[in-house]
Amino acid sequence: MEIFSNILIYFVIVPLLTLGGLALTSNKGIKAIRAVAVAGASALMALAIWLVVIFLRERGAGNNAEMILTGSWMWYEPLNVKLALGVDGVSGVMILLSAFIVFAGVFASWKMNPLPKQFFLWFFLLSTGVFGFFISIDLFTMFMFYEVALIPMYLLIGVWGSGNKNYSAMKLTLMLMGGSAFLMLGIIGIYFHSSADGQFTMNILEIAKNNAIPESWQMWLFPLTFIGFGVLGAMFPFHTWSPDGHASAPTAVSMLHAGVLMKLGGYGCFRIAIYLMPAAAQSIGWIFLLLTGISIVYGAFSACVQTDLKYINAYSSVSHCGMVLFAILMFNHTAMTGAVLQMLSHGLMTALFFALIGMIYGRTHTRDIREMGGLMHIMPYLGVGYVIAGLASLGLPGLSGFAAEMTIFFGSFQHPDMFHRVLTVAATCSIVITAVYILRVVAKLLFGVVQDEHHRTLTDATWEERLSTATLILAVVAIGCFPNFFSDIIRASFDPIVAALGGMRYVSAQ
Amino acid sequence: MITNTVLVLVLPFVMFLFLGLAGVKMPRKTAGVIGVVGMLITTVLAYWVAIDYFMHHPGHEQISAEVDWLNFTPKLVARMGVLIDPISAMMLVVISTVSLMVHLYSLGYMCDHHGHAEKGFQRYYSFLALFTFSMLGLVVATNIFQMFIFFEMVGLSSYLLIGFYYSLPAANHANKKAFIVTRLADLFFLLGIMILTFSTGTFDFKELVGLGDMAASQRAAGTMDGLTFLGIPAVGWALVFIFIGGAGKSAMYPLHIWLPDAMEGPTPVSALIHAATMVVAGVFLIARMFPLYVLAPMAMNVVAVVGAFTAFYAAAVACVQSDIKRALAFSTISQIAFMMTSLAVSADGGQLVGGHEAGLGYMASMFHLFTHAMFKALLFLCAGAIIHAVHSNENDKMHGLHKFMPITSIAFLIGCLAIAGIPPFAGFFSKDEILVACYERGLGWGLWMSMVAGMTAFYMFRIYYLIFFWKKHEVHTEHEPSDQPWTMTLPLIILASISCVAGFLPFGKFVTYNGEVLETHMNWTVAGSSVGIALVGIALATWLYFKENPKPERMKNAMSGLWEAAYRRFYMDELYQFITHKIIFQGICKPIAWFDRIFIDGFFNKLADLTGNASFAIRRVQGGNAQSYVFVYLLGALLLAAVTGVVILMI
Amino acid sequence: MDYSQFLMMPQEIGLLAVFLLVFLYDTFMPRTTQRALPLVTVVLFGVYMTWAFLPPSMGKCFGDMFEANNATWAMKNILNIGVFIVLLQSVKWTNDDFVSVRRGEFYELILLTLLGMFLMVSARHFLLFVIGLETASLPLAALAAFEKRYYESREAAAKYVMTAVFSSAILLMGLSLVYGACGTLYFSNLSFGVTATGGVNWMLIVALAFVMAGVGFKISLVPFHLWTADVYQGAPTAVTSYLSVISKGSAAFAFMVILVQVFGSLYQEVWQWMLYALIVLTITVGNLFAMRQRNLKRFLAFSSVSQAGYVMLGVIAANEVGMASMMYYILVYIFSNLAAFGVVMAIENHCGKVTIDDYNGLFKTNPWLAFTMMLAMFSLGGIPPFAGFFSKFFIFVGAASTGSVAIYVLVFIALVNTIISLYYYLLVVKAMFIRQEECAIDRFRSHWTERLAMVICVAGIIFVGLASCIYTSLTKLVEESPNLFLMI
Amino acid sequence: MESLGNIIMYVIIALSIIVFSVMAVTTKKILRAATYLLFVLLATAGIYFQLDYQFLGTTQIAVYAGGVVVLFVFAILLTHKPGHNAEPITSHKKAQGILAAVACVVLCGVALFSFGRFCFKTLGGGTDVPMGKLGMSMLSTGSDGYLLPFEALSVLLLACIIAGVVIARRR
Amino acid sequence: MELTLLMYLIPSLIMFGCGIYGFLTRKNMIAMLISLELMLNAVDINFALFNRFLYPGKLEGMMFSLFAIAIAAAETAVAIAIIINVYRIAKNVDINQINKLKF
Repeated sequence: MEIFSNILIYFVIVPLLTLGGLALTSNKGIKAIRAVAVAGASALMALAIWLVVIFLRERGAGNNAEMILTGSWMWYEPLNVKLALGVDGVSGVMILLSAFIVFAGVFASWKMNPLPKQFFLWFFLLSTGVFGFFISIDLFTMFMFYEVALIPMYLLIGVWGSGNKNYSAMKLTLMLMGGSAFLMLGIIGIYFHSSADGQFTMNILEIAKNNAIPESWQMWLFPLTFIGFGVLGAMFPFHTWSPDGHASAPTAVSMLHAGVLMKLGGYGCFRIAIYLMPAAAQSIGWIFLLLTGISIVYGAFSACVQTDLKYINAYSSVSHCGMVLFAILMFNHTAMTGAVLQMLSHGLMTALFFALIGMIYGRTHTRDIREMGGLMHIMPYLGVGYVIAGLASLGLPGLSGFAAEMTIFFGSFQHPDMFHRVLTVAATCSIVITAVYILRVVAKLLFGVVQDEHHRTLTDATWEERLSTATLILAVVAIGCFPNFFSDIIRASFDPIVAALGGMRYVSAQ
Repeated sequence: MITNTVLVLVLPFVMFLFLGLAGVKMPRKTAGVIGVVGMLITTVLAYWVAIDYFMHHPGHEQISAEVDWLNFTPKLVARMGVLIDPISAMMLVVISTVSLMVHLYSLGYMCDHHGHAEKGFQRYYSFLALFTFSMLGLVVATNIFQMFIFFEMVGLSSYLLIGFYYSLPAANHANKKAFIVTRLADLFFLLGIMILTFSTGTFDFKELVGLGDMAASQRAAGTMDGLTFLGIPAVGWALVFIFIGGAGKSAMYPLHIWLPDAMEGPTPVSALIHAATMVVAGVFLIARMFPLYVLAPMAMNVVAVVGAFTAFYAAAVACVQSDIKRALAFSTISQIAFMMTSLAVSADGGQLVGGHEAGLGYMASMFHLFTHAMFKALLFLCAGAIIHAVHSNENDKMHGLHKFMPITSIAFLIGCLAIAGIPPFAGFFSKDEILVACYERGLGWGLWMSMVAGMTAFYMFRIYYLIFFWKKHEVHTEHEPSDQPWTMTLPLIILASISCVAGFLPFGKFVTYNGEVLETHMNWTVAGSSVGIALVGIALATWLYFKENPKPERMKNAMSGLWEAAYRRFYMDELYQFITHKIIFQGICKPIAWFDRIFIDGFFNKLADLTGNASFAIRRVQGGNAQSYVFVYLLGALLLAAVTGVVILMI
Repeated sequence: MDYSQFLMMPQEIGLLAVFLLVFLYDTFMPRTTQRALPLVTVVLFGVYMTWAFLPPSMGKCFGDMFEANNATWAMKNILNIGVFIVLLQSVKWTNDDFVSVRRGEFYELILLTLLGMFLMVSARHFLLFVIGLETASLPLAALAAFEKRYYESREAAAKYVMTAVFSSAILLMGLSLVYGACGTLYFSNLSFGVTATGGVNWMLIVALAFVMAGVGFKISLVPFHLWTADVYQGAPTAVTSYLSVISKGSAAFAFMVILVQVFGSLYQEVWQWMLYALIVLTITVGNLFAMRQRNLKRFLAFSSVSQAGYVMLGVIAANEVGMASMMYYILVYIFSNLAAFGVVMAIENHCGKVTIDDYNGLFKTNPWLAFTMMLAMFSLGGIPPFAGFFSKFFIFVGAASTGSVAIYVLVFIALVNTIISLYYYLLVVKAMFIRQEECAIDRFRSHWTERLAMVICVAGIIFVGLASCIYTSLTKLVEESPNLFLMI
Repeated sequence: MESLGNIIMYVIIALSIIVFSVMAVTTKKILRAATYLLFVLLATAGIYFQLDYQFLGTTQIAVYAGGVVVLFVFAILLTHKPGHNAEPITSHKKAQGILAAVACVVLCGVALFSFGRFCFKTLGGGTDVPMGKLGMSMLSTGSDGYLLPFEALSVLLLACIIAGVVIARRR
Repeated sequence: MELTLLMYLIPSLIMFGCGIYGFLTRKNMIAMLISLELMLNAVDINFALFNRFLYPGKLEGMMFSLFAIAIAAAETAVAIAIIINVYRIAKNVDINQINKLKF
């Protein structure tokens, strides 16, 4: 089968095989379950790294195609729906990110109880959706995988979550599905205008090449798709699923959700909304720019007064993801590259946050910062991890957040329009507010005096928790220290999009 | 030489990683010793670099090497590199010296009375190494972006070190405050860079300020011609913002509030970070950008006014502080303001002032930076020794320590004399040149700064007397205070000696704005008057504080309002408290969070409720009666026909 | 007299043969062998179903009264599959002591009503259509009353029959107006006849509304749906599942044929707007009612009301894509809904519990049932990778293929409604998986026929979507069918 | 010009249809309603005869009047004690009924009367439908042949018989 | 005077209206069925009328009436059987009493 010679398909096959493997394990055999899960996650990680290597080699060999490793297999002939695969730099790094987080997530849910098997089943179904989304370049399959990734959230939160989980799970699912309702309409609209000669297609590259969507339609389709993805990207005012959802979700799910799933939103926004509807993006993009700008500041301010660790992080995610969408709407290489860097950074950093919060919560059984304090004494490993995550979040050099935010700010400020620059300045202010809420938590949670004497007996991280967090910390530091490696991979991928928006190719100085 | 410089950077970083990761596994003292040795090697390398540079590279050429770190646009590339030019070489020396002293000193200081190292000793040395790395990285930055990066890094290390005793609420509070205030300043720094690079399209100092090539800065400023925002030229915005960034780190009014609180950190840390090195980062930044500032008179004036005011303000506050470290902190603020002012007064209206001595202020500022680092570090280390001996920061717990701690006392006195500007100590030379530069700009500037110099002498000697004399020391603790172990006294002696002789360095030969040798001439009028003012200040202090007497109390009562205001730092902290808590927290954050829950979240919940209510409301249609079903059926069919018919046929 | 024309309708004849065999077996075999009747029926029907997949015969017979083409062939096969599953599911129930006396009649009636539906599907003359419709609905009243132990069953039957006869009276009135206006009842002539009336007029609008009401009754479009919930709840579950998928599916197909072939020529704009209103009402009202239901059968009734609205999206498109999507939707709907009913039936047969609250914690005691139910709910809710997602997507694409902005708005309304529908489908999932209470249903092993039926349904839910050949071949079949969209 | 007998006949038929229809749905006694229904059905048969559809009229009398009404009477006797009167209808329901009926009649009326001038068509010459033709078309398979509906109807009736059996059985 | 289609349609329509009125108002289900017969009968008349007056060439309308009569009979039979079925357990045939299943 020719399809199996494409490495990309394995990103779907491997999780599915893992699903199969998990299905074969018995409910009681926790060791077997873990083994299968770790094997699956490691295989994905290896694949992702291999993919990046292949990508670099191809690019190094002068392959300047928009997407590499492309392949297309007819699926639904009547609608010309294909299983079309391909990656560019952006999807490549997103796949890498997902692999990292899945890997860390498996270890973070090592002691998952009850029903570990079912948990991992859903978990890997979610991963299937995520990977499938990133490897697809066909609207239909993309959308399909997108929804595949959404629905396991309901059960993952509902069954394994905590707190007001029923409400949160339902709210999250319904709001995200609401977003995908917009999206589906947008996709159908795009499909029926994908070509001037009636040969409709779902392939993104072909649609972009045909560039046949009339501007009057773009004006409708752009908001539809942008909001559709924006809901998942926690864009103001569609973000309210995020705090409740994250607060109730179990550790690994929060990780995967904030770490990867929310990135689907940002990714979709530029890959579909902006790339395919450039004219509308330019004429009405400012509305969304305003909304995302509000997201950034609003999320940060809201995070300042929360007392639940997960709520703080959820609002912080609103702010950071707002920055992703904000940068995407700036339509130049730098800002968009920054957006992807920010996705990477936020993904890893938030996953780290949620992992640590989960671990702390697992020990103290509270997430209320008012009931905790001085944990640095008691669990130094987790404490240090938390501080690193916090510093990454507030954009400290050497950690991923800084590189991402700087790229965004400098890129956005290059915009020739004063309105955009003023908004950029406003968005930049968030770095201070971020510092405020991060330090507030760190000071309250880790430093200071121990609030609850029972906490003194708690233990520090176990090996699997260390492994899980160390993976993420390593990644955060790697991006923070060598951002150019990543931004070089990413940047060229924006050539077609920027060109569609009427911009120039990025020609490196060298 | 570049290799050496890189080594100077790498070594502390390695120490940081090594001590941070592996330190937990080794005995505490071992970690300390490793740290000191590492720092010693760094210092030697740094001196080597500096000497090599000053000796073998006359004409002040720059030596730099860099790698791309992050490409923003094809032109705008953030690079990492090292740049050796006069001021960075000078800073290398300052930082490594003070850092070495502090490393050594801490071996003794960070121990309890039995000589056992405190918990977290490894962490402490690891953080010190991180700070040293960041500070060194800052000064050798080849571009403004790298500088910004290290600005953040020093902020971080400062944060970590202030909060070293993290379980103390005060330390916990102070480090947060320090970080957030400097972060706020950094925001402006960042905005400044953004504005600056928007048109110039480069981060490099070489292209922005030329590093000796004045034409480069004119070119850079030229690209921004015609760009204005709210009527103010972009270059002005950029430079004012960058100054705010520097002001945050250098604790200029009104961003100074974090520095006194930062004294919650271990005293050696205060000596290193909050007296000698990090706080002058702002000055260093302005000095780096000096050629551009010259071209933007508006920004320069802002710097000058803020500097002059801060100098006075901090001196005034320092006069009444009872906490020794706080007093020293305000003194630091005041002295840094001197440097700022000195930089700022050396140009007016886009031109350098001072004729053949143009750029004197710049040189003086750097000179003062150098000398101040030495004597202020000395003073802080002395303070540390005292605090270590009496376990308190408060004056009234000390008094009359001269007998018990003679070495410390003398070292402290040297420090005081140096800062007061009494010849032949280091401070005299640098401060004198600053005053000269001020007088060259204008008489008002000169008089104002001279007055502050007098106040400096007064408050330093006030502290000195209150600590070491005033009245006999009452022993509160089980053991008498005494001079400390050699690890602590040795640095004092070294720094004291430097403070004595540093003034004779021919600074003008090495460090000037354009790289050319600046021959300075002693301006005897100014020198004489400044020494005179200093002496007046000392005399006043002696009169009031040498022996226990009721005069200070009476004065305090006579001007209780003023005294109280000064003691409370003119209510700046309260103002900040009000702004952050009442306005930002209560006035913005809370309402936004409330709005989010009630309106945004409420909207979606309401939507769900509405659907539920609708569902409940229409349930009567399904009332169970088949006849009503039929009725609805028929009505539906009839309406379908009627409405369609009316719409299509009638309209 | 050309009786060879009967050869044009092999599926109907085959079905009649199965009916006769079952009837004979029921009537003449000794009591002792009666227990095997359900299985015999299932096997016979299975054989027939397989046989019916033989390549279709094409053409019209009986003076254009009856038409067999690819599309009707496919539609009938889809119905056959559904009926086969229903038959399998009901084996256990009909062997129940109380019901077993009358089980022969049960199967006979199911087969006869199916024959009626076939006639509806293939009818190209209103008389044949009406007879088919009545054959497909009157005996169902008897089936609804089948469970004599319960009063609800009788009430359901009474309500069904009273509303059904009224609806047929309205339908006939509408047909009389059509006849009055056009002078013929042959579909092929009607399309000329309608054009000959010269423009849109009251006569045909009223007729159209009445015909829509009459057929909408069978599909349970709002506001003609009010019988649905009561009957579904009261009728025996086997009958409910039959009503909800087979009866609805056949009527939907026939509806499309009528609208397109009879009224398509001149009235497309008119009936599309009427249908527009009906779809909006159907989907919304169905959803709103379904939200509050606690009884699963009633819940599924309202869900099927709302699903009917989605099916109509294929009709409103009035083109090949729409029809193929609609047939595909019905196929998927058969699998999904029958999976749900299979679970409901298995549990009801075991312990008689049918409310959602009874299902709390079902996953713990009966994981496979819970799993099947969950798949069914996800598929009904349109969650990928299950078939329901594909069918929803294609039906939306089908509707949007008309290109009209109004239809895009309609699709949007439908999409918004999917959120509400997802809410209540998830309620069931929540009960089974998330609720931690002690389960009211103990662990049990359902009858093998029920399990087989569920396996078929689950396989359908999973593979009908992923295997693109089904939709592709449906599209081909529809495109190759002559006369389907013969409009003037 | 229509013959007078025909007109008189029409008037009688029309009046009895209207009067008995109204009475059938308003009388309180259910058995009377069945009787009025019988009259209506007979009157309808009269119309058929007037239209020269003798076979239809005969069937109407045989099946409807003869079969269905008897069925009704049986059912009534089975479910009612003699002399039992229906309870009065609530005015709310009455209003509902009148509204629906009037709306329906008006709508159908509008539909019919607005449709060209066909309402004023008069009967053409007598076209007696010979039984032979009727029988042939009933069993013809060609165009206008009704063999298939005929067979289908037989299936329907069979189904109804089975349905009746199902319902009638005690268990 | 000519007997026009209209003159025949009027009684038929009134019959239909009466049927609807009866169906919607009568409590007794058998009475409802009687009303239903009126409606069906009206339809039959319509078919016959249209056929005779407008399209006398063919017999479609009449045939339809013929079949409709049979269908109506079948409907009535099944309906009455079910009504009696309900009567057996509820002991009345009042449509208003049959409303256990609702909402």
